[in-house]
Amino acid sequence: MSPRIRVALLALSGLILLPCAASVIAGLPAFGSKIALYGARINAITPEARHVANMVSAINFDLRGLDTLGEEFMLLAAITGTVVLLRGHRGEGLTGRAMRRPGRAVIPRSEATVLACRIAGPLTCLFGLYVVLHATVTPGGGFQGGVILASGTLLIYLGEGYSGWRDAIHSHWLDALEGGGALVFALCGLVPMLTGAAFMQNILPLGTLRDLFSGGLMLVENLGVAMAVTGGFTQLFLEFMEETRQAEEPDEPGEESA
Amino acid sequence: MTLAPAALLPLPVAIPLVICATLLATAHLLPGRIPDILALLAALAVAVLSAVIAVHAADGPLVYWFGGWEPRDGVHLGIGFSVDAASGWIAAFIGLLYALTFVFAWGFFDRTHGHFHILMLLFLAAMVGFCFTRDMFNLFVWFEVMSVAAFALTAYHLAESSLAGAINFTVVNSLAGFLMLGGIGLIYAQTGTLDYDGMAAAIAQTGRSPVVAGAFCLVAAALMIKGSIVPFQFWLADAHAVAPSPVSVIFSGSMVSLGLFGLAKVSAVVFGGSDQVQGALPVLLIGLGSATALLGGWMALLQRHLKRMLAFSTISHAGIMLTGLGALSAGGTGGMLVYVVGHGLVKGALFMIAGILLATQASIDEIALRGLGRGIWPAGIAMGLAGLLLCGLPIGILDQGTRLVQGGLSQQGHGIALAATAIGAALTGAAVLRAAGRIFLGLGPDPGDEAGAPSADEREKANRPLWLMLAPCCALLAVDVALPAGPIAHALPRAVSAFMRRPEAGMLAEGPGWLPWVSVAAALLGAGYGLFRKRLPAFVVRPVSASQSAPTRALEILHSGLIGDYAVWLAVGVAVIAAVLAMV
Amino acid sequence: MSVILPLLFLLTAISGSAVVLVRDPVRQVFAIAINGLVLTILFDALQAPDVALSELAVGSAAVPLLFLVALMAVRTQPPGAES
Amino acid sequence: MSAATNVLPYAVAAWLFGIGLYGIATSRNFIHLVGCLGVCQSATYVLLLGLGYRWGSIAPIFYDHPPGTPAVDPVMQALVLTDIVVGATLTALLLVLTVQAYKRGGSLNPEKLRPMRAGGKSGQSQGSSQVSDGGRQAS
Repeated sequence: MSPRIRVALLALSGLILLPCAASVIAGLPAFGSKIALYGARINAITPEARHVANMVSAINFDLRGLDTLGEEFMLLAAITGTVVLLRGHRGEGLTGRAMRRPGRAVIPRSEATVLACRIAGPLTCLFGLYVVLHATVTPGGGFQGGVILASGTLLIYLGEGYSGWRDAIHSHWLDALEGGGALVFALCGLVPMLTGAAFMQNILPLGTLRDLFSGGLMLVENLGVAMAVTGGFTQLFLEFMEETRQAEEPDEPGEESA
Repeated sequence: MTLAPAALLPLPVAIPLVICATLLATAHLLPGRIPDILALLAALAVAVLSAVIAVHAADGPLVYWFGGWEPRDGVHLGIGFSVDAASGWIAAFIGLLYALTFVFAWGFFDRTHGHFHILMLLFLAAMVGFCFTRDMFNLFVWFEVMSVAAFALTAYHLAESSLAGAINFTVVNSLAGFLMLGGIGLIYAQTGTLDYDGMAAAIAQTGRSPVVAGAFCLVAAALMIKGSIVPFQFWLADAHAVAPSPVSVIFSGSMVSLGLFGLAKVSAVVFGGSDQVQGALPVLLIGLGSATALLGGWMALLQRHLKRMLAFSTISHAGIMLTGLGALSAGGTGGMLVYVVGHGLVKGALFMIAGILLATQASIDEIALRGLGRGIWPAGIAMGLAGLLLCGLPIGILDQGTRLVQGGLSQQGHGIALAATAIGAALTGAAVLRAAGRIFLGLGPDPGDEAGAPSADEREKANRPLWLMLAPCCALLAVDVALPAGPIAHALPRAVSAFMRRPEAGMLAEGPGWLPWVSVAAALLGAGYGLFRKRLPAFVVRPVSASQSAPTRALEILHSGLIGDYAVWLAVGVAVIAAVLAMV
Repeated sequence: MSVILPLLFLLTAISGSAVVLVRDPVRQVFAIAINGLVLTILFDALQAPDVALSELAVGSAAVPLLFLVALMAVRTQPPGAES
Repeated sequence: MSAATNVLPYAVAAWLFGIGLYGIATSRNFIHLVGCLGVCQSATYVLLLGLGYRWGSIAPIFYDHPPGTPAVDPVMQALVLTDIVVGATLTALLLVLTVQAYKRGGSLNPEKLRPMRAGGKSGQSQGSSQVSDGGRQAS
């Protein structure tokens, strides 16, 4: 199809869909008028039933924990897929050490950049840990904290340079972290079954509301998610960065010193 | 609690997940064959557990509430699994298909530290979860896990066409995911719950509502994209043709039909109480299904790249399944469920034969392979048998499914759809038989239109003995032929009534007994025409080739491989569904 | 309160359209990051701090970063280098 | 609250999906296309959170407010969280595919980089550039 026919056909179907969409929107409850029964019910009973303040974490790790289990493994699938697709042509053996292109000058980073990253890196990681640990009381949790932690390791890349990063972080460890986190989560489902409870039933002591250690099994699951996400996203960044190192031609100005 | 059969329900999902997390965590420590062995054991465990669950579910669906969150005061708080006999048997079939695929791929992916097995096990767990769940959003989660694993597996060869095919696949199926999520949001806002039964009860009370219709439109479009129904089918040929053959076995054997399985479940269970949806379903499913069956069959006949041919044949058979669904009767739906299993077995075997040719002859092109298959004649026999089964040879479970689908259609008076199912099956059978004749018998030195079809060189690692690859292929065909028809026919009415949540019907009607034979005869005729074109008199050949060249060219232009076109067709498809829903 | 939310919704529509209409991939990365930021503010205004936090981490940091790296990889790679 | 405010979020969601689809249909660069796909996805975020909102309610976190205070729908937020993960994974996978396709095909234009075509570059003539699993081992 030529682009013009394509746009015309798209416009035509848009024209058909417009009245349909309008009638659907008109049939929906007015924005901000009410919330669904399910959500209202969860807000009503969960603080008492599970002693946690953050309802979203309660849903993610307890009421609808199975969704999060699936989501965690979706992440694992995507990252495994990325690794397979990126390493496929690179060869597995080369990933263990930094690849340095001969004839490529290592541009020294400015003192200020190094210093800034050395300060910001640990601070970011600390913030990530804070977000992870306060999953059941304040906004955030394993997923958000994990992404922040992975970004913290990226700051090491900016501060210490590529080879420093590769020295600090090994691909196998990341695999172990990612797989281990997912395994912890999956076992949180299976272990309660051994005691006769249901899959992922919250059988640990629940703690007190607004306390850091409230929520029982949710804390373990949260930790598993944090491990998997940290490992996964760091692996993702690592493999992507590796991709820019494959250049046949001399370096791109600004890449090393970025 | 632990002794109750319902307590088994989480295991077929959890076992593959635990094994794949373990494989990833210890990937670099494990010696070569361990991932193969673990994956095979996991798939077998899933098959056995699902079969046990299915047997226990014969008297009524088993229900399991995760986290012990049972419904309180009529509000569904957690996620539940609900397994009826049909869902359980489908999951068992999927486990078996994976187990045989792992045998087929033994040692094929040994350089990737088990990454292939990790992706495949995730794929398996997602499929089982998709079959078992009774929660709409949970269905979406498994749908996406399935998709993400599939995207990565498609591009595994890292060749140009497999990457381009994988991109098309990813973009179209991601859009499907977004549509589905949008539909889930609408239906949740309308009903205030995510549980199938809760939604069904709320929808039945609502009456005619544009929100319900809109939600169904979005969810159905998403599942039809997965099930490769016209006009959403374009991604399938691009993706299945280029994926490694063990992956294609899974794609064609179970992923596509699972999309339709999901559609069957959602439209019968969740939207069963909506008169608007139920009124639109026959028009929509019969129409689109017939078009899909014919288009897929026709395109299959025009191919020379064997995996691409099989991909189009999968499209055609998906159309046949959809018409069965469109009969909206116990017979049609039951036939479709049986058809899913039969088609998966036969199509899986055919993709394995394609993989055998790739490994032993280093080619997948029908014309380039002419006569080269003589040395591996057992594969030729298998391919001939599979071709005959595909077009309707009246033995085995695929035939049983076909008859039930056709019975459902003729009972409801859908004559055109009945013809479409017979013609679609005949066309795909003709394509496979022609290829078998050319490759294994050396017939047909002068190709017709198929010579102009796209093709690509491809090789797969030849590190496995022929018997190891042939054994799972023959096992699939043997299962298809040997599964006893009597007990299935006996158990089916009850299983279907539990699946559709409807009162039990009597014995299910079967279609006319001569119809499959017509398909077989037509397929043989078509294959013969393709192979012996030169020897036929000109007054036969000329009108045939003249009449088919124009539509052929048009169809090739439509399957442009351009993602922009596919996005537009997606919008057109959604508009068609919406228009039909609006007019009912 | 009832003015801020509609404004934010309109801003989301505009920034989303900008991502589509900016055809140059390098500039598009910035549009994506801005879109992520707008979505973050919108989510926070919709009383969804959890979602806002992940959108901030993913939508306005991680995803634009991946885009940048992909662009870098494409630019440093001479076309067809592998074949 | 006016009638426009009542439907605005849903209209914005429909608009975002539509314009994202338009972008995909007309895109001439795969990386740009991936960005457009992200816009389609943001439509689902806006729709879901819009449906879960209620005027005058607090966030569903009972830390500063006692349990029982009217809060917005936490289920929608949990769904959107999952959705954001889906988005990130899809983006990463698609970008990898794009970069690899660029290396093989030498272009980011969907028109030039197609799966198996009759007259296309990846037709019969391409020969040994196809990398199979066996070929991968050798390299």
